[in-house]
This record gives sequence, structure tokens and C-alpha cells, in this order.
Amino acid sequence: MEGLVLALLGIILAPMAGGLLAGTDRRVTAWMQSRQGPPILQAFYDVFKLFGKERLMVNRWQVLCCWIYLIAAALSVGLFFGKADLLLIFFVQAAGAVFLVMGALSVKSPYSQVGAQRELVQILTYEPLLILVFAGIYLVVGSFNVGDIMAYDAPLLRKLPLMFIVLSYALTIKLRKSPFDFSTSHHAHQEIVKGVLTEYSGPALAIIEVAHWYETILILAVCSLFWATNWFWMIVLLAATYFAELVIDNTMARMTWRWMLKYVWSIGLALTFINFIWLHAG
Amino acid sequence: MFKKLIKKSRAKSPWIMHFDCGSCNGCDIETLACLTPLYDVERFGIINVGNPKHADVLLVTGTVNHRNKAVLKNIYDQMPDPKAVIAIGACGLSGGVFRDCYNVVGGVDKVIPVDVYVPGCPAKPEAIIDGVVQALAKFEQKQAG
Amino acid sequence: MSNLLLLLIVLPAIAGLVCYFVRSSSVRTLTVTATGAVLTAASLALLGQGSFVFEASGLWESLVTVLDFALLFVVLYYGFKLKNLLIKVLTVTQIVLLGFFELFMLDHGVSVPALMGDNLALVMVLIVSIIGSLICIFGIPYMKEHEHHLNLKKSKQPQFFLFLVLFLGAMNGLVLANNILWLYFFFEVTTFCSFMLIGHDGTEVATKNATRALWMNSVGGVALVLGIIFAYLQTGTLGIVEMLAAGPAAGALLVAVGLICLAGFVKAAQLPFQSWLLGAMVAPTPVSALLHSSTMVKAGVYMVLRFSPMYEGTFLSHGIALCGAFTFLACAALAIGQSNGKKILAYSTVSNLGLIIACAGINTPLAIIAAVMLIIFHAISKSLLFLCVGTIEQAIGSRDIENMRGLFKSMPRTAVVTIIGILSMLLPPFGVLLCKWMALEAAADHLFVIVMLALGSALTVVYWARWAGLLMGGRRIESTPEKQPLFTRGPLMLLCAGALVFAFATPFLYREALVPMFAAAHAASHGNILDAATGGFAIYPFIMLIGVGALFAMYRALRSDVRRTSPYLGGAHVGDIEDGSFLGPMETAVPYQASNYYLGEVFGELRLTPWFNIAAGGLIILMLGGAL
Amino acid sequence: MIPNEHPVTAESLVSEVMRKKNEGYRFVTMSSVGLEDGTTDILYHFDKDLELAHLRFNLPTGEKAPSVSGVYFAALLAENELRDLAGLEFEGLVLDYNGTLYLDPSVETVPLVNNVKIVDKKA
Amino acid sequence: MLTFTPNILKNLAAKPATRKYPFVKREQFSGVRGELYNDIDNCIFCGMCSRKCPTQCITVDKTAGTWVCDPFTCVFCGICADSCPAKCLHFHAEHRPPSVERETISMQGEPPKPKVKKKAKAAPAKEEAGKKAKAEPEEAPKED
Amino acid sequence: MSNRTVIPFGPQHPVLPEPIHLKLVVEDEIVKEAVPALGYVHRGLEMLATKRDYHQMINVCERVCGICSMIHAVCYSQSIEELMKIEVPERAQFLRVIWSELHRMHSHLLWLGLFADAFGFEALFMQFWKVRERIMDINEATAGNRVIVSVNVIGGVRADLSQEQLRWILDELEIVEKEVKAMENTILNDYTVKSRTVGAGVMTYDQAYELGAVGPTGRGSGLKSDARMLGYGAYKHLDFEPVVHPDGDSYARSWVRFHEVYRSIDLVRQAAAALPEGDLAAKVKGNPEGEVVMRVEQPRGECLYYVKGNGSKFLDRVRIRTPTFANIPPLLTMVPECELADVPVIVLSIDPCISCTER
Ligand code: SF4
Ligand code: SF4
Ligand code: SF4
Ligand code: SF4
Ligand code: SF4
Ligand code: SF4
Ligand code: SF4
Ligand code: SF4
Repeated sequence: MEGLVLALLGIILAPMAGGLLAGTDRRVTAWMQSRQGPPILQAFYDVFKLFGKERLMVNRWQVLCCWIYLIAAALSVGLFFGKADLLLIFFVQAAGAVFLVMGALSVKSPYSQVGAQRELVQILTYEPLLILVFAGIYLVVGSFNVGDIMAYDAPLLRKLPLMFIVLSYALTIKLRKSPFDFSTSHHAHQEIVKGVLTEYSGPALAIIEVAHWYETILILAVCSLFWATNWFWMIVLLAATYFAELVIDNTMARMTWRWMLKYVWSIGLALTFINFIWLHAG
Repeated sequence: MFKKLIKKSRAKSPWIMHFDCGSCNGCDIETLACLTPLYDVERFGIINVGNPKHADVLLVTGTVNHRNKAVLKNIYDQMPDPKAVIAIGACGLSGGVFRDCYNVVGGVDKVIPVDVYVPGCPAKPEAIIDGVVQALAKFEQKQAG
Repeated sequence: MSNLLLLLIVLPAIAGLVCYFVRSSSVRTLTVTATGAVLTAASLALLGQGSFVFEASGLWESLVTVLDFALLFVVLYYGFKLKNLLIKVLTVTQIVLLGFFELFMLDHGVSVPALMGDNLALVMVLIVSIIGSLICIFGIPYMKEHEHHLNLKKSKQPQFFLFLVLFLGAMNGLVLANNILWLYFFFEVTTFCSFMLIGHDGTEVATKNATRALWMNSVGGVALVLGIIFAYLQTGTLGIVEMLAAGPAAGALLVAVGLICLAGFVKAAQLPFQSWLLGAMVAPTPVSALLHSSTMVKAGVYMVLRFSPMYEGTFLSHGIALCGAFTFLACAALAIGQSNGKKILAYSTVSNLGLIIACAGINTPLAIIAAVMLIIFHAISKSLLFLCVGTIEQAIGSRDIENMRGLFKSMPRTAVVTIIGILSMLLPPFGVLLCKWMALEAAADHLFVIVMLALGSALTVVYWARWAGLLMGGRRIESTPEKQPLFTRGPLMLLCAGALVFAFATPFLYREALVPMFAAAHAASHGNILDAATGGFAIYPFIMLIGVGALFAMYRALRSDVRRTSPYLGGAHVGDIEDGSFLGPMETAVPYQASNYYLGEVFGELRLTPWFNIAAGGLIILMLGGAL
Repeated sequence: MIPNEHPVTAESLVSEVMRKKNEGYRFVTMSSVGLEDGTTDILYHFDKDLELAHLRFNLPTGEKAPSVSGVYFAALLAENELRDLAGLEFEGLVLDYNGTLYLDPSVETVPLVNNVKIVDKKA
Repeated sequence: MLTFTPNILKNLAAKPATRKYPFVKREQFSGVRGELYNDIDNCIFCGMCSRKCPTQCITVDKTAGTWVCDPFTCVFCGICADSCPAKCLHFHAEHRPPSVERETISMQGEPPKPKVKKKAKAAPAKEEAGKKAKAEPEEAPKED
Repeated sequence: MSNRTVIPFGPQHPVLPEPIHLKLVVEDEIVKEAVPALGYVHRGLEMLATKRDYHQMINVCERVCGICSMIHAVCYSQSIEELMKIEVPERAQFLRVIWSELHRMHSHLLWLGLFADAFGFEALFMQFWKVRERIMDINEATAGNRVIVSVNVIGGVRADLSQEQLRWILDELEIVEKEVKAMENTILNDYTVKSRTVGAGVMTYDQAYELGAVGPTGRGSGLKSDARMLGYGAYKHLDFEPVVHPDGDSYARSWVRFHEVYRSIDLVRQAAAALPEGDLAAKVKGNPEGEVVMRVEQPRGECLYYVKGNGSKFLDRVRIRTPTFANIPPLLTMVPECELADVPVIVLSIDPCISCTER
């Protein structure tokens, strides 16, 4: 029962936190660029405005797909807060990601098609890393269950420092930040326009945006597991991580997905092996 | 409640898209300059989007020539309602110095309805900001009426 | 009891002969349909009776031995006919070994039960009988159309259905066998049936691929005979149950088990033996569906699973897990490079079988349950997908997925069924994904295995998602509803419904049927670990919300206040909003064209296969060598 | 008359241009100017070490000029442009836009020539 | 990698460079060609501006005493002001504000003397129609 | 089934500041074919020479392009001045250089920003454009308009620079130089930036020469050609050496433009120091007659005007060959076999200006 309540709470609070975070992100990014930036609540204005727009679609599959994306994202957050199994949460999240891709593929638009293919490559890149991070957590804690992991008595960061870096690759990809913002980016000036999001507009776009907030919160929640023993340090860790993301976003060019696949897989796997062997030895 | 929120948000989140309809670049770079640190229109929640399907406000610069008038129309049609069009610069308003050229249609409003005209050659970033503000006021009117 | 067994094993053979000798198509249709119904009923009845052990009379024993040699000589005949040295050598080896074994080693006095049915076997029987029958029924209209395309003078359907139906009987026999020699016999029958079916069309490629299938499976046969001989020498019994009772094996017995597993690998087309199954694509679609879902390859994984208690906790077990995981990863990678729909399915099959075998190798109760569930779910989804591709191919004349773009527009029903089929292979709440979940949980302790599974499952997502995605799109054209014969639509719909129903029945299946069954049989003390790890599916109703959510999403999608527009094409779009064509250089309209990424430079089949085969070969040698 | 210019004829044009190339000249561009008598002068501008050289070719009305885009690839844009703006046609253009480089079908007269209708562009 | 970090950290620490337009308007440089206007009182309706204007957006009617300019065509080049013999054309430093409909600047002045004074029609002047001004006859334009 | 995707790149596309259309055929995102469609900016302004007198034409020529409008006006004025044998006062010539170099600076800074945007480095884009605003302020304060300054007239200039203005300009340039310097390490040495620019769109020296590449596009391939070496206007009095880089890729081109910013600052300083006293413009009488070919160096490279006058105040022909026009054939040879993601980088690396290409 308690799980259910927490889950519901997560589902309700996550988009609020996600929206605020998005607003803060934009504000801080602006400061980094010597600009004043938008109001903190900007992300909410955007979404509400989008909800008020005309429904303009190429086909109905898109509507289906964006809703499932949202539902899956919300559910995965709910499952996390309900302290379910990490892998399961991940699979539910992945279901949403797959539907986002399928929605983009359903349209006869080259931009959306290219975006979808790139999104697939991104999924291909971060999915194994996430699974490995979870496996690393399992090796330390002996369980995939979020509740058990939170109950573990030492910060995981101490045992899995390299896995945290691996996770941060996944985080950067998921947040659609430079150097990994291929399939769609927060900025308009990209060769594939908006990639997977090109053909969405109005309310459907708002739905996707909210789903994106959920995903952001989910993956930050996974980050928080790395210092779950103490609220203060957990927040410090999250803030530092997010700030690092912003710095990375603002100091790097967008790379290509071929580079990403090569670079992230090789570094990610190398870090994983080192960390796992260290765990075995330690 | 929801309606009110949407209405408020509309004025606070006008996403713009810029289309160059055959301008000399003068107005384009001034439009782009609006996004940069000194003018930073993101203060008003303005985002420059690259795709008509995401845009609320279309900024058109340039004379509109015979080849791109169809494109302009296409783009306009792909914008979801409610939407506004701002014509920028002498060229976008009337064809400006080029209005006697054979390939110039002369003025955005010959092809799509224009909500706000921003004169200048090129229009200064401040003028463009003023234009967007007026377009937002027009949004409100449209809703009321 | 014995009547049921007779129905399940012998009836198909008789029905096959009826099809062969009575050349009337209506009799054939009736026979096949009736056999399917009877098999289904019989398998359910057998399930109702629960586990059993069945002693066959000596007559049967001798009959099997005689038939066994007869079959080997038939194979040898084909070896000569095809002038294939490998087949000749391998078959002669089998004849000599088996003859030597029967004459000089085997103690004919001690008899073991010929057949037995435990939970694993019963599950297999159900799959074979029900899904296999559906495929056979689907085959009736399909073959009519197929021969129509080929313009044959004399129908070859009688022969086709002989082997198709016979196959089912052989599979039932294989999974129910307790006497390992019986198992060997049925193993050979499936080899032979598949050989005949693959070569059915008689084209040059068909013959070539059939030959390849035959010699490769003969390698399996040799391994199996050797395994049997070693096992017998070590345990002194031919009964599988009796062997298992001896518990975890060591030394030479382990090698014997390793050889039997190797035979299973070949049957299950594991790397480096995948090529026979890929070659089998030339056969008519029902054959592919049968080979991939409910028969043949499942025989392979069945054998590996069957003997899993014997290598529990040994090095062999690790080796098997590694081999399986490697096949899972490698075939997922190979599937990425493919645009041929059937080939994607084939690689996916091999890949999933690899996962099952990896589970067997991980060999914890959780993993074993995952493996069994995978066999079930994979059989349903894969047969569905093969039938879908067959239907699509007959309609559009291509099996290339690029040609299926926007299929929803012209074949809405089939497209939706295909999409469901694909999703059932990769998303929650469908079963295959849950099995993958369990497999990953079980594999978390094995560094290399989990890495390979993690990479492999990501690759899997890629090739499935893009296929499902491109089927969508297009507006539904109401005026041309899709027409299909009943026997085409029936199996499609039933399998699709099966995939959906089973998704919802998963927790029940897990908790009520499989956990007690296997956890108890395997090691009762592990039962609680199971529940802890998967939460005993307590969370399951929650994921079910995805299903509910999908319904809601569908409702939203069908709400009609949507303004349609053309796709974004830089403002250059021209023509109908559905077209996706744009005005290009020189005032010409450029039609829409898009394609998936197949990344030939990384995932090219020709490029990767040799390396993968070498690696897989190395792993197998490691696995067997480690057993020594 | 501009400094350093030489007249060429339809026959010698391509070989003269070729000679310029062999002498190490870079192709700069082509210009056209309509003359009183209705013919058109086409000027070919070349550059070598910041020295300009020009060839002048007088094209009679209604005739086709030989294309030099085979010699200098860069000439293709200039020739296509003259096709659009002055209605001149070139023989052997490597990539011929046939009057659609700049102009939409809705422009009906040749821009730099008075009152000359553009005929079927797509043919 | 990350070579840009010092720059963004410096920006983060410093005040944003953003000018707070339209809430704070900074002082314009002198000599900026913003909005064009005519001291109609001083205009002698010589038509020089309309002849020199590269966009030909000015119409001067000497007999009616009207000076009409299309601000939507004007490119703010300042040629008219340079060539105006009466030096009555000027630019405000502030840019011309955007408008929601088409506009013209039409100004009614006192037509030059030689003509008999006509009753000036009330032109729909957006800009304040100039008060009647006396124009010196000597400054009447010379024709070529 | 071929596994190709056809992408309509433009006419409206966020990466393209100006409308052109490229039909891109890609395979696994490798560009196999790129065919351009032009005409989306074509106005036909050369034809205005017959409708506007030769004085007014200067304002038309300025608007060939709003980025280096000053230099177009200089080139046009020089053509007419040469036809009419007008002696332009020295001071005017120096002032023309100062404004020209200011334009070059703002053009390059603008380009550097857009280039950064092309490889998705938004913060760098912002930073370049922030610096650029100082140049815009100088333009506005000295010439009365930010972008199209309209200071040229036939025979000289219309505006003057006072002593304080000059001092202020030099002070501002001091700051600009410092701020640009702070970005040098990023645009030229950063790993992510270099991995996007190095090796993208390679054009060898020979190709560049053969295809007639001009400006930084050519100089990035080692072509030492810069029309300022002709010494037109006041350049003959100034110490000038073109910036050249031999590599021929996008990186080399950005290297050249980046260093040209320094070079322009230097030129302004020289010109300000040597600025002679005197008139702003010579008197102009009569109408132009005859033919002339005039070249100047614009930010994007050599620009050529061919002008033919007939003795009336209207001209027979004004033909403008702009630098981008010359750089498009090189571009067409650079794009095939590149990655889709590199298309914006390569296209921008020639600093395309379509409005001038099509006029
Ligand atoms: S959209 Fe483009 S210009 Fe605007 S902020 Fe993003 S990258 Fe910069
Ligand atoms: S109005 Fe002026 S600056 Fe703007 S595009 Fe037209 S000519 Fe250029
Ligand atoms: S006086 Fe000046 S403003 Fe009046 S018409 Fe003459 S030039 Fe124009
Ligand atoms: S605005 Fe008036 S004066 Fe100017 S061109 Fe048009 S009609 Fe003529
Ligand atoms: S500023 Fe220029 S365009 Fe405007 S009216 Fe004066 S001369 Fe004409
Ligand atoms: S011309 Fe001179 S006196 Fe007359 S209004 Fe203009 S500034 Fe005043
Ligand atoms: S003198 Fe004649 S040509 Fe000269 S400005 Fe006066 S009216 Fe015009
Ligand atoms: S090249 Fe472009 S930027 Fe330079 S003058 Fe020509 S149009 Fe302007």
C-alpha cells in the first residue's frame, strides 16, 4: 500500500519537479551564455501553451505513440517511487522510448525518419550501459529492488565510482544534451530540424515534453541511488551532476552518432570491466 | 481555470520561426541577433524553432519572390492555430528597394495575412522585439473576438 | 494414456500418409484440420493427466531400432544421390557407432521406460501440438497460392503435407522420449523431415540449403550418438530420468552431456551452426514457421534444458551460458544488417534460442523458468510473425521490410497483427520481455554473460522497433477492406489473440504453473529466491497499466478533431498531403524515399559472420574442453 | 573595351578558353551585355596572379553558344545563370537547369531582354 | 575538451550582457537614422527628395501641397534628407514603431506661393498634419 | 530495395539562414548525391540598373547583401568613379577601408557564431555574437545604421569620423580583440570542435584553383589570393599580408577567418593612425560611359563588378559576380561522401551568402 501511495506521489510530483528543473536548466544555461534567460516557470508556460494549440497531425499513429510514451514514462517513475525492480522500471521506460521511435517512423517525413534512426542508435548506446549499471548495483547490494538499494548502508558511489560515470553518459544522452543531441535537440539549428519531434505539434508535443520531464526525473532518481544514505549528500550529488551536465552541454560541440557509438561503448565497457573487477578484488 | 492558464501561457511562450523569403540578409541577421545575449528574447519565453509545426509566430523577412511564395504559403499552412505573422523590413512590407524587380512579388501580405509590420532596412532588433510584443497583443484580441 | 500417446505420436504419421496417398485436396484439407484438432485435444488431455512414465512393449522397442537404421540408410541414400561426401561420412559414422553400440555394448536385458511426461515435456507437447497444428492449417491455403505462383503441373502438396504433419508427431515423440535411443530416433526423423521440407521446392538453392541442413544436423546426430554411448558407459542406463536422478555430473559423464548439448546446439542453429536455419528460408513460409517456432529448433533447446540438472554448477554450465549469450548478441547484431524480413526473423530466432540456452547455462531455478517461458512465448510470437510475413509476401510480392513501409494503408489488419507480433517480442507487458527480465536478473552475477545480454537486448530493440514503426502510417482506406481466406486469417487471429492473452496470463502462468513445477523439481530451497528477485510479479498489475494506457492512447488517437497536414519537407512539399513528395531541383517533384540504417560497414552479414563463427567455435571448444 | 581583352569566335572559343586554362588562368566568371543590334556580348573573365584577362564573344541572336563548362566546371553556374537571365542557350552544359535555376514558371519574360517570352521551360 | 569552461564560468559569475529592452531603453547614438519625418512647415515641395529616393517612395504634390511617404518601402538611407534643399527632412533616433496595418505618412503643408492658395483637403494624415506654414517663394525649386 | 533516404534540405531549414534547396540522397547518413536548387532569394536587382539612376543604384548594390553591404557599395562606386575618372579624396578612401574592415570583422564574427551553431555549439555562437554587437554599435554610432550603413556616395563618403570617435573605436576594438582571443583556444583547439571540423569538406590546393575558389575558402586551401593585394583604395598605403592555411578542410577555413579578424583589427588601427585630413567626397558631374571591371575583397572573397554605361544616367548593365557564386562549384564537390551531420558544417565552411549569389 505504501508503495502504491509513493508511486502515485511520484507520478504527480515528478512532472512538477521536471518542469522546474527544465526552467532552471534554461535559466542557468542562459547565464552561462551571458544572457538573462527565461523565467523559471517557462517550461510550464510552454507546455500549457502547447496544450492550447490546434491538433495538427500527419496521422493518428502519432497520437497513439506519444500517449504511450507518456504513460510508459510516468509509469516508470511511479514504479521507481513505488520501489520496484530496477530492470523492470527500465523496461517500462524503454517501451516508451520505442513508441517514440515508432511514432516518428510512422510519418513520411525524411527528417522524422532520420531522427528515428538516430534515436534508435541512442537507445542502442545507452540501454546496455544502464543494464550494466544496474548489474553493478546488484553486485554490491545483491538485489535489483529499489527499496533494498536505498536500504544499503553505504553510498554506492564509493564502490561504483566508475559506474557513475557510465551512468552519466546515459544521463547526457537521455537529457539530449551536447555532445549527444542527435535525434532531436533543444535548439532549432540542427541538420535534421527536430528529428523525432519534427512531425509533432501542439498538444502532442506537450505530451512528449511532459514525458521527457518524467524521464529526466527517472534517470536523476537512478543517480540519486548512488548516495542514498544521506539526503544532504544525495542532493549535493544530484546538483553537482546536473551542473556538470550543463557545463558539458555548453562546452561541447554536437558530435556524430558514429562517434558516440564507438566512444561511449568502448569507454563505457572499459569502465564497467574495471569497476567490476575492482569490486571482485575488493 | 485551464483556459486561463493556457491564455496566460500563450502570451508568455511565443515560439518564433524565421523564414527568409529572399532578403538581403540584413533583416535576417538582425532577427537572429534578437536571440543573442544583448537582446535575448528568451526573456519573453521566445524560442527560435526550426519548423512551422512548432511555431506560434512566423517572422518573414525579404521580398517574397516567385519561387518562394509557394514555400511561404506551405509553411504558413503547416503552423497550428493560433498563429501570427510578422513581416520584417522594407522588403517584407513592400519589396523595399527591390519592388520594381521582375522576380519580386513585393510584400508578405500578398501571399499570407500579416498581423504586424515592422519597418526598417533592416529592422533593428529592438523594433523586432516591439513587433513580437504587438503580435502577442493581437493574439489576445483574436481570442477575445 | 497409451491411446493419447499413440494419437500424439503415431496419428500424425498416419495422417501424413493419408495426405500423401489420397491426392484429393479436400481430403487433405480435412485430414490436416482434423489432425490439428485431435492433436490439440490430445495434448490438453495429456496435460490434464499430469506427469507420467510409460513403458513400451518390447515390440515397440524393436520397431524403433529397426526404423532408426532404416532412416539412417535412407539418409545415406540421399547422401549418395546428392553426392555429398560429408553426409555420407557422417551417416556411415552414425550407422557404425550405433550398430556397434547396439550389438556389443548395450545390455538389452534391462529395459527403461520408453516415454515419460514431466512438466517440461508436457509444455513442449502443448506447443508442438497446438501451434504446430495452426501452422499446418495456415499452410493449406498458403500452399495453394504458392503452387499457383509456381505454375506446377503436378501438385507436390501431398508430399509436403506428409512431412509437415509427420514432423509434429516426431517432435511429440522427441519431447516425450525417456529412452535416449528413442530420443535419438525422433531426432533423426526431425532432421530428415526438415531436409525434405527445405528442399521441397526443388530449386537449386533449395536443394543446396537442404543438403546443408542435412549434413549439419548429421553432425549433431554424430555428437548425440557419441554422447549416448559415453553416457551409457558412465551411468549404465538409457533412461533420461534415471540419468538425471544421478545428479550433477562430472568427468566423462560431463563430456557426454556436453556432446548431447552440442547436438542440441546444432538443432537449435546456434552459432556457428546458424547457416542451415538461415538457408531454410527458401522453403515455403509454413515450413519456416514450423521450424522456427514449435519444432526442430525447439528440439535443440529442449535437449539442452532437459539435461540442465546434470551440469548444474559445472564449468560446462558456464560454457553453455557463454555460448548462448554470445549467440544472442551476435545474431542480434547480424539482424541489424538485414532488410529481408524473413532473415530478420531467422536471426531473431537464433538469437532468442541463444538466450534460452544462456538461461539453461545460468541454471538457477529462475533462469530455468525463464527459459521455459521463453520457449512458450517465443513459439507463439514467432509463428505469428512468420505467418504474417508469409501473408504479406504473398500480397506485395516482397519480403523486404523496406517494401512494407506504410503497409497499414493497404493491409490494415495484417499490419496491425504484425505490429502486435513484433511488440510481443520486445515490450512489456508481453511475455518475451519478462523472460528477458528474469534472464538478466539471473545473469547479474556472470560478468561476461550480462554484458553480452545487455548489448544484445539493446540491439534487439533496434531491429524490432524500426520494423514495427515502418508498418504504421498511412491513412486507412475504408473502400478496400482486406480479403483473406478463413484458414489464413484464423491462425493469424488465434495466434495474435494467444500473444495478447498470454501476456495477461503471465503472472498466473508463472506463479501457478511454472514455479511449483520447476522450483520444486530443481531445488525446492530456491523457491523463495524466485519470489524475491522478481517480486513474484506482485508489481505486475501495475505494468498492466501499460496495456490499459495503450487502450486509452488508442481512444485519444481515434478522437476525430485532428487537422491533417502533410509532413514537414522544408516547405517544398507538393501534391497530395499523403504523398510526401517535394519540389526538387529543376522544377521536378521528387517522390518520398526513406530507409532504415543497415550499417553494412559494421553489421554486414558477410563481414561479421566469419568472425562470429570463429568466436563461437572457440567458445564451444572451450565449453567441451572445460568439461574434460 | 576593357584592358587585356581578346575577341573570340564560336569556333575558337573553347580552344581559347582551354588555352587560358593551360596557361594557368583561373576562371572568374562570365558576363553578358545586350547590344543595340540585338546581339549579345559574352565576356569570359580569367585571373592569374591578380591580373585579369578577358575574352569577348559576340553571340548572334537566336544562336546557341558553345559551353565551356567542360573545360572549367565552375562555368556551369555562370552559364545556367545567363540561360535564365538573358535567355542565352549553351550547347553541352554539364548540368543544365534549362532555365529553372533562378526562375519560377510564373516569370514569363526573359528578365534582361525586353518583351521576350520564355518558352516551355521543362521541355 | 571542455576548453570553453573558463568562458562560461566567467559569464556565470558576471552580470548578463542583456539589454533590458523594452523595459530599459538605452540612449540612442546621435545621427542614427530611425524614423523619417518632415518639418512640413519648411518643406518647399520641390520634389527633390522624391526624385533622389532610391526606392521612390516619396510623392510630392506641389499644387496640393502634400508630401506623402510610404514608410513601408523607405529603406532609411537618408538620401532624401541629404538632398533636401530646405533641410527639412530629419530622422528621429528612435526606430519607427511596428504597426498592425498598412500606413502611409501623408503630410499636408502650405503649397508654394506662385500658385493661388487652395483649400487644403483634410488628408487622412496620420502624422500631425502640419500647420500651415509660409514658404519662401525664392526657395521654389528650379526645374532642369 | 535501395537503402537510400532522400532529404529535402531546405528551402526552409533552420540550419540554412537563407533559403536554398539541396536534394540530398543519403545512405546510412552518408551523402551520396547533392543537387542544389536555387532561386529562392533571386530578386533580379541587376536589372534595376535600367530603372534607377547610377546614384540610386548604389543603394541597390548595398542591398545585394546586408552583411558586407559596405564593400558592395565600395566596389560599385569605384567602378563608376573609374568610368568617370573621378579622383576620390584620400580621407574618403581611408574611411572606406575602416568601414570595410569593420564589416569584415562583424561578418567573420557572425560567421564564426553560425559555424559554431552548425556543429551544435550554442554557447560559442552566443559568445561570438555578443562580441559582434560592439562592432554593430560602432557602425550605428558612426554611420547611423547598424547593418546597411549607406555611407558611400559616388566620389567619396557621406559621413566622417571625429577624433573622439576614432579613439572610441580603437578602445572598443581593444576589447573585441581581447574577447575574441578568449575564444581562440575553443574554436581552434577544442577536441570536440576539431573532431567536427578537421577533415570535413577537404579541397586541395589544385582543386581550389581549378574550381575558382575565392576568399577564405580558397585561402583555406593554401591559395594566396586576396583582392586587397591589388591595393585598391587606401589599401596600397597599408601593410597587408593575406591569411593562408594549407589544409583545405573546414578547420582550415575557420582558422583563416578567425585570424582575419585580427588582421582586420590591425588594418583599422593602421588606417586610423594614417587617416589624412581632407574632403569627404569629390564633386560628380556628367554620366558614366564605357565598360569597366572592378574587383574588391569581401569577407567571403573576391567580388567582381562589370559595369557598362552608355552616357545616360541609367546604366546598360551591372553584372555582379559575388564570392559565393564562385564558391558554389567547390562546395558541390565537397559534399558527396560526407556525413549528413557534416552537411551544415561543410556548407557553412564556405560562408555561403545566397542573397549575393542570386542577387
Ligand atoms: S535555436 Fe539555434 S540559434 Fe537558437 S539558441 Fe538554439 S542553437 Fe542558438
Ligand atoms: S529590408 Fe533592407 S535590410 Fe531588410 S532585407 Fe530588405 S534590403 Fe535587406
Ligand atoms: S523640400 Fe525637401 S522634403 Fe520638401 S519636397 Fe523638397 S526635397 Fe522633399
Ligand atoms: S510610395 Fe508613392 S511615391 Fe513612392 S513609389 Fe509608391 S506611389 Fe510612388
Ligand atoms: S530615407 Fe532613403 S528610402 Fe527613405 S525616403 Fe529617404 S531616400 Fe527614400
Ligand atoms: S531646411 Fe533648415 S531651416 Fe528649413 S526646416 Fe529644415 S533645418 Fe529648418
Ligand atoms: S536643378 Fe533641376 S535637376 Fe537639379 S535638383 Fe533642381 S530641379 Fe532637379
Ligand atoms: S558575399 Fe554575401 S556577404 Fe559578401 S557582399 Fe556578397 S552578399 Fe554580402
